[in-house]
This record gives sequence, C-alpha cells and structure tokens, in this order.
Amino acid sequence: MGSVPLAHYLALGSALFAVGFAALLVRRNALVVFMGVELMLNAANMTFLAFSRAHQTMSGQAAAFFVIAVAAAEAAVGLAIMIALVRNRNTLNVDEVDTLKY
Amino acid sequence: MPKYSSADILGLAPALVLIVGALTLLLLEVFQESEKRGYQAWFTAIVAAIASLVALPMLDGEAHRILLTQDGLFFAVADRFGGAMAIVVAAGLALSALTAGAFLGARKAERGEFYALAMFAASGMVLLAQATDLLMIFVALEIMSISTYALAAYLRRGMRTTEAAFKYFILGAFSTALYIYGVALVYGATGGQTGLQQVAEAASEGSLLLMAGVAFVAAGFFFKVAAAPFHMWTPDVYEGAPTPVTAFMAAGVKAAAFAALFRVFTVAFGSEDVALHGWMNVVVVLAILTMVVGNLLAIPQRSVKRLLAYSSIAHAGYLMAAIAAAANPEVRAAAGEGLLYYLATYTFAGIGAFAVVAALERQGAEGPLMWDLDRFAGLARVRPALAMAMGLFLLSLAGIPPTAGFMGKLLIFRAAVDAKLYGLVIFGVLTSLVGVYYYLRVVVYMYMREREPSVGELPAPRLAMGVALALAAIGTLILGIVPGFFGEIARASTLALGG
Amino acid sequence: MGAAFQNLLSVVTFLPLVAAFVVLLAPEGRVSRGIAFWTSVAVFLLSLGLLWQFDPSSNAQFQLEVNVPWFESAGIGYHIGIDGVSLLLILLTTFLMPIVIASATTTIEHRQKEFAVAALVLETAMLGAFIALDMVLFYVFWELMLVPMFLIIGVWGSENRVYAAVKFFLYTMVGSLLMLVAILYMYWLTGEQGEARSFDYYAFLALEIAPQVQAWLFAGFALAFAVKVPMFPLHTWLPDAHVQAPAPGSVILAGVLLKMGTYGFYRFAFPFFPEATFEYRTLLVALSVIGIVYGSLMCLAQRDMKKLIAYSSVAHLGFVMLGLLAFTTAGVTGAVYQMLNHGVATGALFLLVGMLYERRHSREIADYGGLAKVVPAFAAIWLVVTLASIGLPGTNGFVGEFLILSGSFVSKIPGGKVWAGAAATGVILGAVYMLWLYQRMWQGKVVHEENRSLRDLTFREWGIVGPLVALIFVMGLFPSPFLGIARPSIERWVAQLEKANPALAGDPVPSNPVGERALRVEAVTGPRGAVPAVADPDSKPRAIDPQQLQQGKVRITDVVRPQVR
Amino acid sequence: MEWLSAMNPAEGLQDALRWIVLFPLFGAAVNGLLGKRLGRANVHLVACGAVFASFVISAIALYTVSFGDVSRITDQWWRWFSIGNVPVEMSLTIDRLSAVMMCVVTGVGFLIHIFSTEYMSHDEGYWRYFAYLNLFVAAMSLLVLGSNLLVMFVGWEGVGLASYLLIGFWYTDDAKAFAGRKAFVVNRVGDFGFLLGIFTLVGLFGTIEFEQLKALSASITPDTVLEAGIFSGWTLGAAITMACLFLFLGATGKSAQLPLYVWLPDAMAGPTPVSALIHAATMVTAGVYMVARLSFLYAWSPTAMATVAVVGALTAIFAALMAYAQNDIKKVLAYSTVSQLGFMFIGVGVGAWWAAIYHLVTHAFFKACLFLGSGSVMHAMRDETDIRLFGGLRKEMWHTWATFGISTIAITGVLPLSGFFSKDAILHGAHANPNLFFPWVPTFTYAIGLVAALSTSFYMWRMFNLTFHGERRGMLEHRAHEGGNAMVGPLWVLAGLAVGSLVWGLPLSGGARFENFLKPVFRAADENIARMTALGAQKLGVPVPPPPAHDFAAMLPGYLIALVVALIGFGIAWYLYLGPGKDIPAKIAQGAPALYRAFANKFYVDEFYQAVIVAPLSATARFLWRVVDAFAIDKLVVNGSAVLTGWIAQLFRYFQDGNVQRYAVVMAVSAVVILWIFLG
Repeated sequence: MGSVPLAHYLALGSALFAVGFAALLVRRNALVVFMGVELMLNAANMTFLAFSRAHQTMSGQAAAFFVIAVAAAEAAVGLAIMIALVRNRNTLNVDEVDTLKY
Repeated sequence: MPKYSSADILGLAPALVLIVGALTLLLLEVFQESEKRGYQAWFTAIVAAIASLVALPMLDGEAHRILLTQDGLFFAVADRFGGAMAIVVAAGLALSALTAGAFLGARKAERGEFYALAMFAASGMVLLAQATDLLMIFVALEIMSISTYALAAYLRRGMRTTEAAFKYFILGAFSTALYIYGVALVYGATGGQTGLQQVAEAASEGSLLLMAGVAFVAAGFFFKVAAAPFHMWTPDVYEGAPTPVTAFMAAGVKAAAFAALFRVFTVAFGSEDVALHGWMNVVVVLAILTMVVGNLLAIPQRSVKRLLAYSSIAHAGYLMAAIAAAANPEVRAAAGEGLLYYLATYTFAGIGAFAVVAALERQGAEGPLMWDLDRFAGLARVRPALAMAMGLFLLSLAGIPPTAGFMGKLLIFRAAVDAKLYGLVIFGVLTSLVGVYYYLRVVVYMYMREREPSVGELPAPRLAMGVALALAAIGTLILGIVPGFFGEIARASTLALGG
Repeated sequence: MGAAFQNLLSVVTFLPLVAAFVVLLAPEGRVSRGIAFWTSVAVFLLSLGLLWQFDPSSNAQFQLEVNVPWFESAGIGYHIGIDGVSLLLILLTTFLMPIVIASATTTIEHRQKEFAVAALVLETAMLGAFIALDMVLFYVFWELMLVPMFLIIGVWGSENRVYAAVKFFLYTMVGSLLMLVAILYMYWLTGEQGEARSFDYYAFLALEIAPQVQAWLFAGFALAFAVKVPMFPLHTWLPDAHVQAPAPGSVILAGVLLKMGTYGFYRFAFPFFPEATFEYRTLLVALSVIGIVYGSLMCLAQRDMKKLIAYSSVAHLGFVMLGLLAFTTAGVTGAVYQMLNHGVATGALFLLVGMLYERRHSREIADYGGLAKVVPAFAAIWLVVTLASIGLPGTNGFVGEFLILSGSFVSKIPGGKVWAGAAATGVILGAVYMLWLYQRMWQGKVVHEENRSLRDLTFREWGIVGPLVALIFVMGLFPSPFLGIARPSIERWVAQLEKANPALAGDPVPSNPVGERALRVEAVTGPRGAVPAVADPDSKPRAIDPQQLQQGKVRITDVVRPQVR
Repeated sequence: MEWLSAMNPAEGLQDALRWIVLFPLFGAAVNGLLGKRLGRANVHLVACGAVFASFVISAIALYTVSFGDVSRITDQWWRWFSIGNVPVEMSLTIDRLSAVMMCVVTGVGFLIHIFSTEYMSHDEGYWRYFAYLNLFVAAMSLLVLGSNLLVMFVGWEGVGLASYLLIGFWYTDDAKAFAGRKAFVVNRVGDFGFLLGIFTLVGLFGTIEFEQLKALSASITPDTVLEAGIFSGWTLGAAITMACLFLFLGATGKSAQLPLYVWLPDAMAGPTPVSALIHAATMVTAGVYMVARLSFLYAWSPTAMATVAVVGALTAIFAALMAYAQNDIKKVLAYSTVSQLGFMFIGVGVGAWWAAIYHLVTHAFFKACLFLGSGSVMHAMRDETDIRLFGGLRKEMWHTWATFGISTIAITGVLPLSGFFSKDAILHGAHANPNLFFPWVPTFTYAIGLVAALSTSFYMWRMFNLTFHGERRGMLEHRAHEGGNAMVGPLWVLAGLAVGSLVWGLPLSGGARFENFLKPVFRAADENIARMTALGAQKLGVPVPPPPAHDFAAMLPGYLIALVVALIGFGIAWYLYLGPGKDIPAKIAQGAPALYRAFANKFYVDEFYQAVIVAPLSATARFLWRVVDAFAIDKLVVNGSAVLTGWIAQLFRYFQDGNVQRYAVVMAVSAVVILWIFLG
C-alpha cells in the first residue's frame, strides 16, 4: 500500500464523490438518492484517510469515524422520514414528491 | 493531553444545560401521564432562559479556549460572540417552544420528543457558534440538522410535512457531504489541520487545493443559510414544516449557521489573499442574488407562510452582505456587529411573524388555504392585538424604524459602505423596497380588508402564544428603540473574535 | 416639573406618543377621543412655551439643544435642537393637530380610536423630524411618519385607498432609502476626517467632500426630499394620496408632511453639499418653476376637487422650492412663510372638502354647483380660503408668494429674472383654477336636487375652521412676529451659503449706486420703526421741534406752504 | 368749533388717515358678518355712514393739503414685513393728488351708496351688496393712499376682489359668475406685470417707497451702465423702462386698456350702481393714478411714455368703434369708459399729468351720472338694457333725461361743460408736448384722439337719442316711472358736479387751476422730463424745445377743432337716429353685413382670445394630464416599474417547481461554478 501515491487515493475519493453526486442528481428512487449521499460522505472519508496518511497526522482517521457516526445517525432519521413518505404517498419516486412548489 | 478545568465546563454550560434539559424532558415523558403535557413548552422556555443565563458570563470575559491541548489545539471557545449567539439561540428556542406549545396543544399533538429535539437542536446551534474546529463544526452542524430533520417531520400524518422533511433531509445531507468533502480537502491542503486558527496559519495564501476546499465548505454553509442559488429548498420546507418548526429553522438554524460561517470565513479563511481577493466577490454576487430572488419571489405569494419563507431568504441576503463586508479585515468588526445584531432582530421579528401565522393557521384543511392572505383579512377588527403584533414584526422585517429591523439593516449597510461595497448597498436598499411592498400587502389585508366569512373561524387564543408574541414584540421594540443595549454586546463580541 | 421644563422640546415631541398608548388602552368613543384631543391641545400649549424659551436674537445656530448618546458605539446620539424655522414648523404642526383630531370626530366614520392613535403617533414623528439633529434620529422619525400615514390613507380612505396608500409608502421610500446610503457614506467620511465616527449634524456639516462625491450624495438626499415635496416629475403619488385619504389625513399630508421635503432641503441637503447645490441649482429651479406651471395646468384638467387641490399643492410647493433656491433672505423667508401658509390654507381647504364630503359623499366637482345659495356661510369661508390660496394681499398667501417671487427675482440665480417671471405666471394660473373651482361648486344654479337640503356649517365646524381662517388674516396682516422668529436663522443660513459661493448666493445690492447714497439721506427714526423719509426737493423744511420728533408726532420732513393761485 | 381751530389738522390727520380705510372696512365687516340680522335700514345706515365718515376725513385732508401748511401727510401704520433688507411699511400718505382721488372715491362712492339704497331695495342680498361696496371703498382708499407700491398693490388686488364679488353678485346666473371670474383673471394678468414691476424696482433701487423713489429719480443718468446687483450690464434707462412697462401692464389690466380691456364690458353683469362706482368712476382709473404717481419715473423712460400714450390712443379709438353697434345701454357706456380711459392714458403718456387726472375727475362725475341714469332707466324698465326697445323716455323720466343729457354733453366734449376742458387739455398736451425720441407720437395720438372724440360724440348721442327721444319701440305696454329721491338726488348732484368742475379747467393765463393745484405733485416729473429732454437734445444734437404754453391763446385752435368734431358727431347721430336718415343704419347693416357683424361682435376679440389663449391652454392642460402625467409618468414609469417587477417575479417563480432533484442540480451547478471561480 505504501507504494500507492496520494494522488490515486484522492482520485478515488473524487471519483466516489462524483458517482455519489451523479446518483443524487439522476436517480429517481429516494433510497438510491440517499445512497448517493452516503457515497459522497465516504468519498470524504477516503480523502481524510489519504491525507491523514500523507501528512502523518491521526486526526484525519478520527474525522473518518466522526463522519461514519454522523452518517449512521443521518441514515436513521432519513430512513424514518422515507417510511413516513411511503406511508403518506405510497411512493418513493422523487419526481412525485412535488406538491410544495412555486 | 488536554487539561480540564471548571472553566471548560462553564464555557460549554449553555449547550450542556440544553442537553440536560432535553434529557430531563425525555425522562419525565416516560413517567408522566400523557394528558399532562402542557408544561413542556414552558419547561423548554425555562431551560432556554437558564441556558442564556449561564451564557451571560461569557459576555464579559476573556475568550476561553475550551479543552486546550498542549499543541494549542482546541475545538471550541467561550467568547463573547459565542455567548451572544447562545443568548440569541436560546431566545429563539424559547419563543418557538412557546409557539409550539400553543400550536401543538391546539392539535393535541404535544409530545416530549418535540421539545427534546428542539433543545438538542439548540445545543447544536450553541456549539456551532462556539466551535473553532472544522470537524467540531461538522458535528455541531449535524446535531442541529438531524434534530431539525426530525422536527420537520414531526407531524407525520401530513402529506406536506413529510414532503418538506424529505426535501430538507435529502438536500441537507447533500450539503453536509459537500461540506465535509471540503473539510477533507482543507485538511489536506493545510497539512492535516482542522482547527480554524491552525488552518489560518497554514493557509495565509490560497493554494489550489485549499481554495477547492473553501469552495466546498462555503457551498455547505450557503445551503444552511439559504443563500441563493442554494436556497431552493427553503420555501418548500418552510411551507411544509409545522409552523413553529419553521420559525425555529428560520431563526435558529440560520443564526447558528451564519455564526459559524462568519467565524470560519474570518478566522480560518480571513487572510487578505483568501478573503478579499478570494471569496468576497462570490459572496457579494450571492448576496445580491439572494436579496433579489428572495424579495422578488415573495411578491406573488398568497400564502403568508411561504411569503415569510421567501422573506427569510431575502434576509439571508442582507446577512450575506455582512459576510461580504467582513472580507475586509478593517471592516470585520463592524460587519460582525451588524451580523449579530441583525440575527437578533430577525430572531424576534421572524419568529414573531411565523408565530402569528401559527396562531391563525387553519386546522383540518390542507394546502395553501391554511395560510392564505384571506385568513389575515380584517384581522385588525377581530384580533387587534394580534394584528398590531404582526404589523410590528412585518415593519421590523421591512426595516422600518423604530423597529429592530431598521437598526439591523443600518448596521449591516454601514459595514458594507465601510467596505466600499456601494453596489451591494444600493441593491440592498432597492430590494428592501420591494420587500416593503409584500410586507405591506399583509398589513393591507389585516387593516384594510373586510373579513370574508368563508375563511372560517380563527383558533382560540392561547396563553403560551400570547406570551411568545408579547416577548417577540418587546424584543423587536427594544432592539429598535434602545439599540445601545444589545449593540454594545454585539460590538464587543466581534472586536475580539476568539478562535 | 423642572426637568420637564428643561426638556420641553422632548416633552412636546413625545407627549403625543405617550397619549397614543393611553388612547390605545382607553375604550372606544368619547373617552379616547377626548384624551386624544386634549392631549393635542396640551401639546400645542406646551409648544407655545417653546416660543417663550426660544430667543430669536441668539447667535447660536440651534437652541434648546439636547445631546445625549443613544447608540454610542455606533455614533448615534439623541441630538435635538431647533432654530427659528423648525420652531415655526413645530408650531404649525401642533396647531394643526387639534384641528385635525377634532375634525376626525365627524369625518372619520369608523375606528375613531385607532385613527386618534395613528394621528398622535404621526404627530410625534413629524415633530421629531423637525427637531432631530442626528441623521439617524432624523431618519427614524422620517420613516416613522410613513406608517401612520399609510394606515390613515389605507384604512380610512375612499374606494381606491389601498393603491394610494401603498403607492405613497413605496414612492416616498425609494428616495429615503438612497438617502440612507448617502448618510452612511458620510458617516464613513466622518471617521476618515475626524476622530470619531458620528451621525451628528455638526459632524456632517463639517465634512469636506470632493465635488464629484458631493454630487452623488446630494442626489441621494435631493431625491428623498424632492419626492416628499413633491417636485415635478416625482409628484404623481400626491394626487392619489390626497384623493384617497380621508379629510383629516389630507390635512396632515398637505399641512405638515409636504413640508418635510422642503425642510429637508433647508436643513440638510443644501448646507451639507454647497458645491453640488450650486452645481445643480439651475436644474432644481427649473423643476420648481415647471412644477408651478405644470401643477397649475393640471388643476385646469381636473374633475375631482381633491385632485385639483392636490395638484395645486404641487404648484405651491414649487413656489416654496423656488424661494429656498433663491438663497436670498427674502426668498428663503418667503419660502418658510409659504410653508406655513400652505399648511393653513390648503389644510383649511381640505377640511372644508371633508365637511362637504361628509354631507354629500362625492368629490366630483360636477356633483355640486350653486351651493352658495344653500349654504352661504360655507361658501364664504371657502372663498376666503380660496383667496388665501391664490395669494390675495391681506391674506397670508400673498406675503409668502410675494417674498418668494421678489426674493428669486433679485437673487443671483443665473437668469433669475426670467425664472421668477415664469413662476409669477403661477399667480395668474392660480386665480384661474381656484376661481374656476369656486364657480363650478358654489356659483350658478343648484342643479342637483340633493344639494338643496345641505346643512350649513355647524357650530363645531366653525370651531374647527375658525382658527384657520383667523390665522389666514392675522398672518397676512402681521407677518412680522412670525417672520421675526425665523429671520435670524435664515440670515445665518443665507450667509453660510454666500460664504460658500458669493457669486451665486446671498442678498443682492440694489443695482443703482445712486440709490445707495440717496437712501442714507435724512432718515428719520420714529418710535414706530425706521421711517426713511427723504426731503422733498421742492419744499423747505419747517423747523421741527425735537421733542415732538422724539414722541413720534412728527414724521414729515417736507413741510411747505403751497402757492395757490 | 373752537376745538377744531385749536387743533392742527395736519397732526391729527397723521393718525386719522387710517380711518379713511378703516371706516368702510368695519362697515364691510359689520354688514358682512351681521348684515343678515341687522335689517335693511341699519345695513345702509352703517354702509353709507362709513363711507360718509371717510369722505369727511378725505375732505379735511384735501383742505389741509390745499390750504394748510403741509403738502403731504403720512400715516405710519405698522411695519408689514421686509423684502430682505427692504422694509415694507403699511403706511398711508395723502398729498394733493391722492386727496383729490380720495374725495372722488368717497364722494362719488357716497352718492352711489345712497342711490343703491333704493336701486337695490328689493334684492335679498342687500346686506351682502353693501358689505362688498364698503369693502371696495376700503380697498380703493388703500390703493390711493398707499405710500409705497406694495400698499398700493394691496388696494389694487383688493378692488379687484370687490369687483369680482360685485360683478358676480347675482352668482346664480352662470354668465354673471363667469364675468366676475373673467374680470379677476384678466386683472391678474395685469397684476403679474405689476408684481414684476415692483420686483424690478426692488432690484434696481432697493426701495418701493414713492417718496424715496422720487428723491432718487432726481439724480438719474439713464445712460449709466450698472455694475452691481441683478441689473449689472444693463443701462439704468433700460432697467427703468422695464419697470415702467411692467407696471403699465398692470395698469392695462386694471384700467381696461388694450390688450386686457376684455373684462370690462362683461363686468356690466354687476348691479348698475356698481358699474357706476367701480367700472366707471374709480377703480378703472387706478392705472392712470398709478402712472401719475410714478410720473417721475416714467419721465425717465421715453419708450414707456410713448407706449402708454400709443396704447391709450389705440384703446380710445378701438373701444369707441366697438361702441358703435352696441345695443345694450350698459355695454355702450362700458366701451365709452374704456375709450375715455384711453384718453387719460394719452394724457399721462404725453406728460400732461394734470390733464389726465383732471379728466379722471370729470369723467368720474359724468360717467357715474350716466351709469346711474342708465340704472334709473333699467329700474324703470324692468331691468331691460336693450336700447332698441326704449325710446321717448323723456316724457316719463324727466329727471333722468335731464341729468343724462347734461352728462352726455359733458362727455361728448361740448362747450362749456367739464368734459370739454378736460378732454381738450389732454389733446392739447398730446399735440403740444414735444417728443424728441418718438417725434411721431404727438401727431399720432392727437389725430387718433380726435377721431375717438368724434366717435364718442356719435355713439353717445346715438344712445341718448334712441333711449330718450323718438317713440317707444318696445315694451309698449310698460309704463316707466321715475325713481324716488334717493335715486334722483345723486343724479342731480353728479350732474351738477359734471358742470361745476369746469371751473378747474378754464384756460387761465399761467395754466388752469387744476394744473397749478397739482404742480407740486408733478414737479419732480416735470423736472425729470426736462432733464431727459435736455439729455436727448444733447445726444441728438438738436436745440432743447421750449415748454408748451397753456394759456387761452395757445389752446384756442384746439378748442375750435374739438368743438367742431363734437358737433359733427352730434349731427351724424341726430341725422341717423332722429332725423331723416332713420333707415340708413339698417341699410348699412344690410349692405355690408360682414362689417356690421364685425362691429356688433366687438371685432371678435373675445373669440380671438378664446381661440388663441384659453382653448390651447385647456387643451394643453388636458394633454399634459392625460398623456404626460397619468400615462407617461404615472403609468409607464411609476406603475410600470412595479408591474415589471411583478412580471419578473412571476417568471422566476416557475423555476421553483418543487422537484427536489432539480433543486439539487441547481445547487450542484452553483457549487461547481463557485469552485471554478475559486480555482480560477
């Protein structure tokens, strides 16, 4: 692993970020959209860890844990909201959730 | 290893009080009968009051760095700015809680979780204002956000509520991701630093990576403060969420986010290279955009709640102007003063206005009719006090003296003029003129139209609501007529911004 | 009591506000009306006390000054003080308010209590604007005025009231917001040029501002004030506001609110930016003169009497602006006097319109006609007020108009003679439209049956318009006591501008140098004032008993025994 | 009576002068406020008493300045205000000129008050009428007595107001109300000039006091180029000319001269005694009085003098021509008044000051008598004014016929009544006074004056003949009856005055009495004219012309010519309306209808003004209101900006379409843009 340069990790991180981004923007299923967000968070994690290693500081590793914990909490609340959404409208299609507008 | 001291506890006292209050409420909820929940709103208000009391010592002291490590790292600071923000947040919490007490009480939907969540969110806000580390900010931001997601979804049965919560959640999570990715990049660019001061030392001149990080961090914040074009969620969410929650979001979330934004941008990214030649122009453009969009789009609204949502975007624009002015190190103190003062005024007037909306909200029906302008028609005859209070809040929002809003605008525009951002100021005053138009429209309905019988009965007045409105009105007037009182605090707190 | 006496100015200003709160809590009906009315009377009496405290001969620029910090860290102070001009305007305000509130009893048909509250708040705002010597304080009062006036127009106005009210609010606010920007810029300048940043009047006055910057700042101030005046072409809010406002609202609007604009020019815009003022004076003069002629022409096309009177206000305020812009003692004195006159005469006119409207519920001129036969006293009062409005000598309007026109004719405005001449056509046009209005409403035959049963002025109504009519004559015949209050202030003001640019401001010298010398010849001063009496070249002076001369019995120097064939 | 002789009238008068104004003013106030409850007897007691009191004081004053040891008495009332540093005193001055005027005003005024008590006895607005009349006397007194231009202006506008009120006295008739308004507005046009004249003098001399101006005028050099003040760069003469011309514009308004005479014929809508007092005897002469007052200033401006004379001459002939074809007895008199006023302006325009004033006085007597006579006729003939319906009234109304006849002889300038002397004094002045600067003016004004005199004779006799002689042509069933003593008395007094005042105008050696009487008043003016003439002669290189002679010998040729002219006029009128040529007028009317219509319609001057001034003005007003004000400014700019804002708002609103992913896209794009900006 030591031979993998920093740039690769960063590239991977940004690729992840971009994929998550794309999922967020184009997928219609709310769950998948949310997974896109999770991907983006993980991209951040990736970047943290890469820099942490590059700079030889441990705080980046700790940051990753923070992010993971927060993501978990977010998922819990988010999934609850989606359940409520499904109950009310019987759909998870993002396009159909647009009664509030203008 | 960090050294702990009682001062550390004191510095975190407001947040701790709020957390303890929330936990206590949850415990009481378990042991109390479900009918006797009327006390919860008052309890929350009292907790908020205690929180602001314990924040008072922070107002006149040296900045204390909480949990200072030997390498000079610290994650939060107990300074005047944090203290003042804690008070503002606590006031917002108390007003929203009282509003909610009346609102939920009328709908028989009071439950301990609601207030507990609100207090958790408030603790997040207080921490956000005090945090001096990008990671700590992230954590506080999330405490605040996740609590508000849940609050927004609180009335689960409503179609609109869930939709609002959903949108808020998806986009909020997205912005969080942007933010944290930005933090990661900053972390990398500064050689592994997340403390604001350390970042500032490491990044006095903007490298490419740093600027990319700044961009992402900024985008995350812009979302939270609802600056255009990151504002698009705001009207929908504000309209859909239960009205007291909307009030809390509009005042509290925005205040805390702006506090953090100010601290991050001035402390971490405040060097001339990064600020004056970096983010200032972007912020100026966004400020103008926000003012224009918020004010313009409020014009055609018939739902007062949505109108106020757009108005809150507009106010974000004025606050952005303060941030823009803060890019100039010489003007920074004045800009901070204006920002802080403006946040305080908006807390009172904004929550007050939303509270009136809550007080009039139609039960049973759904859709824009709930808050339609027609519900305000002839209000001055039926509920003169309510109409007068609403009038006062609207005047304050419009920035007409002698209300708080005028002083807030004055201070912000002053900072902007000092920073020579004349175009921004001119846009600011002209858009606020547009603002006057739609605020007056509500006044026109209240005072100059007759009530149509078809709009239905008004909900019965409730004590908690009355107290909330009275407090908000008093706050609005005091901040307008005796500006020196809070003005001195605001000035002192930004003169020596800890962090 | 002693403290109240020392702070009489503040007491006068804020007493109405306090009363407004009391009225708010009082029950609807007689009680609240009574409180409102008697408070306004008390305020008027107290303001007469100001007259007593004020010393016209003092050299101080402002008197009864109070300067305490208000928002110290921001450099905002509660700085108040008055000079002669503001004192007169204060008296006008406090004099009109009891009349307005009394007239509201019948002309306002619902929510009288709220009306009283609005009127009282408005009074505080107006008085505050006249006394403020701190720019933020001034701005606060300036903007505060909009709110109660907005409500008065919007709540108690006629059919199209909301449109008019909103228009009034937004229109006047456009200008003031830009003025705020200018104020903030000057505040920044005070920091650059002085030790501490301040919004204080004196600090602003002491600023040295580059000419091109002055132009921008002046534009900001001038816009705010010009809208309020209103100067052509920024006047279109006024007809709407006047037409829709209830009669008492129109009285306040015409009587006091419009003076805010001209007062603003007098107090702030011109002294702050002398160079820009001189630079753009011709433009302003032109707009004033256009306003006079244009406003008068507008009157000729109106069918609605309130609209007509509103446009006549445009013309009258054009006169005021012209007088101010003359920068001569005569012109400025006339302008100040005309502000009072317009308040009295047009105020009275609107009161009468209100009383008529109350009886007939119409503002259309065509709905009247021949009323003098039915209600002769009403017609007579209307005629008197009309004559004051067209400036007939003996009424107050004449003194003002004459001073303005003569002051601008002899002023150093480039082409002053032509401008004054053009403005003087307003004197003709004024007679044309006002008498036309009089004829259409009061003369001729009664054409509408419902007019036959109109009631003449009641005792109450006499009480309301009586003081105004009396004042019309008193001010017309004895202007000196009024002008004496303001004159030293005005002279100082003119001298200040003259110092800034002697070629364009200041009192003129008579062109004929011979005149100068001859005037000094044999001036005999009697006890009734200087009576310059010049010896008749063809008469031999009689020996005059010095004692008689002192007693003022002899005031004639040319005594001659004529030759009769 | 001992106390009277012990009193020095000059001293007492200093404080009494104001009572000339105050008595009628109080009378007006009492009648105006309480008249309705006072009862008729009390009303006219108050009114006549007030005017009589003024008359008494005026008479004492006249006596004092004529025979006492002072020539001028000033009543310093109060300091009115100041024009900058120029004080405006409310002060009254009486000298011989104003004393004569005052006696005419209050004397004739008193007679007309008496006449009115009967004439107006059936009118329900009795008290109002007398209040207005008293107001007029007060204002006129102020005009005459004012010791500066501004006090004069107060009276000037005051008489305008009284005139407005009295013309529109029967205001329920729209035409009469309109006539009143027309009078006021046209007068305002003149007042506009008056005001500018005052301003000019203020700017030029820094004073408006007559005495100071008079003193200043002695040392004027017209060619001086001014250096200071608003007239720097002008010559002094030009500035004075400007002032004089502006003031003369005021005079043309008040005294109904070209081009502002149009209001006077319409002013006949008022009660006839009012026409007698205001629109014939006193108010309309104010312009002449004003020019005479400022004669010392006019003397320095040959241009202004020539203008005054020429305008006067043109008015005299023009108005006389218009009187030819009028059939309304009052209209004829009105045009005659305009014409006679023209004569007076010729007088002041050529420097025959005293002659103008003399004609003013005699005209006041006979024209008042004529108007009252016509009132008497109307009173007898159920308010009919059309002379075509009259005829042969001599038999029914002997007193009226006699007095009317005397006055007609006077006005037509038949020897030896006062009108003959006064008119010929003017014509002589026009003819004999040399004018170096405008040499054609004497000939011109004299010639025109003669033609006007001929015309006067013609139309006056025409009217007289049609009214009183021949056979009744209309209203045959109606029997006219003479009025009571209150009406007949004043007629005879006025007729007597018209005859008696001839003694002042007799061409004695050394000048007429009246001329010498007014000499102190006009001495400054005469001297200034002499100075001006000397300067002019120097400039033109001609010898200074000698002053004209005033004795009988010098005037005889003029007298003869004038007499012939008057008799020719009489003859034509007799021939055409009583004699054998009775059908000729009808033939003329048929033969040249266009000409006749032009005469009958007063040369379409009113129509001309309507088309050129009034109609365009109101069209402009409507255009400005509809197009500029309501549309361009208000709708397009003001409301337009609001509407535009609303549109933009509506447009933007649809971006907010509720789709969360679209929101995310916008955010994403914005984030990218920000990133791009930050990196670039």
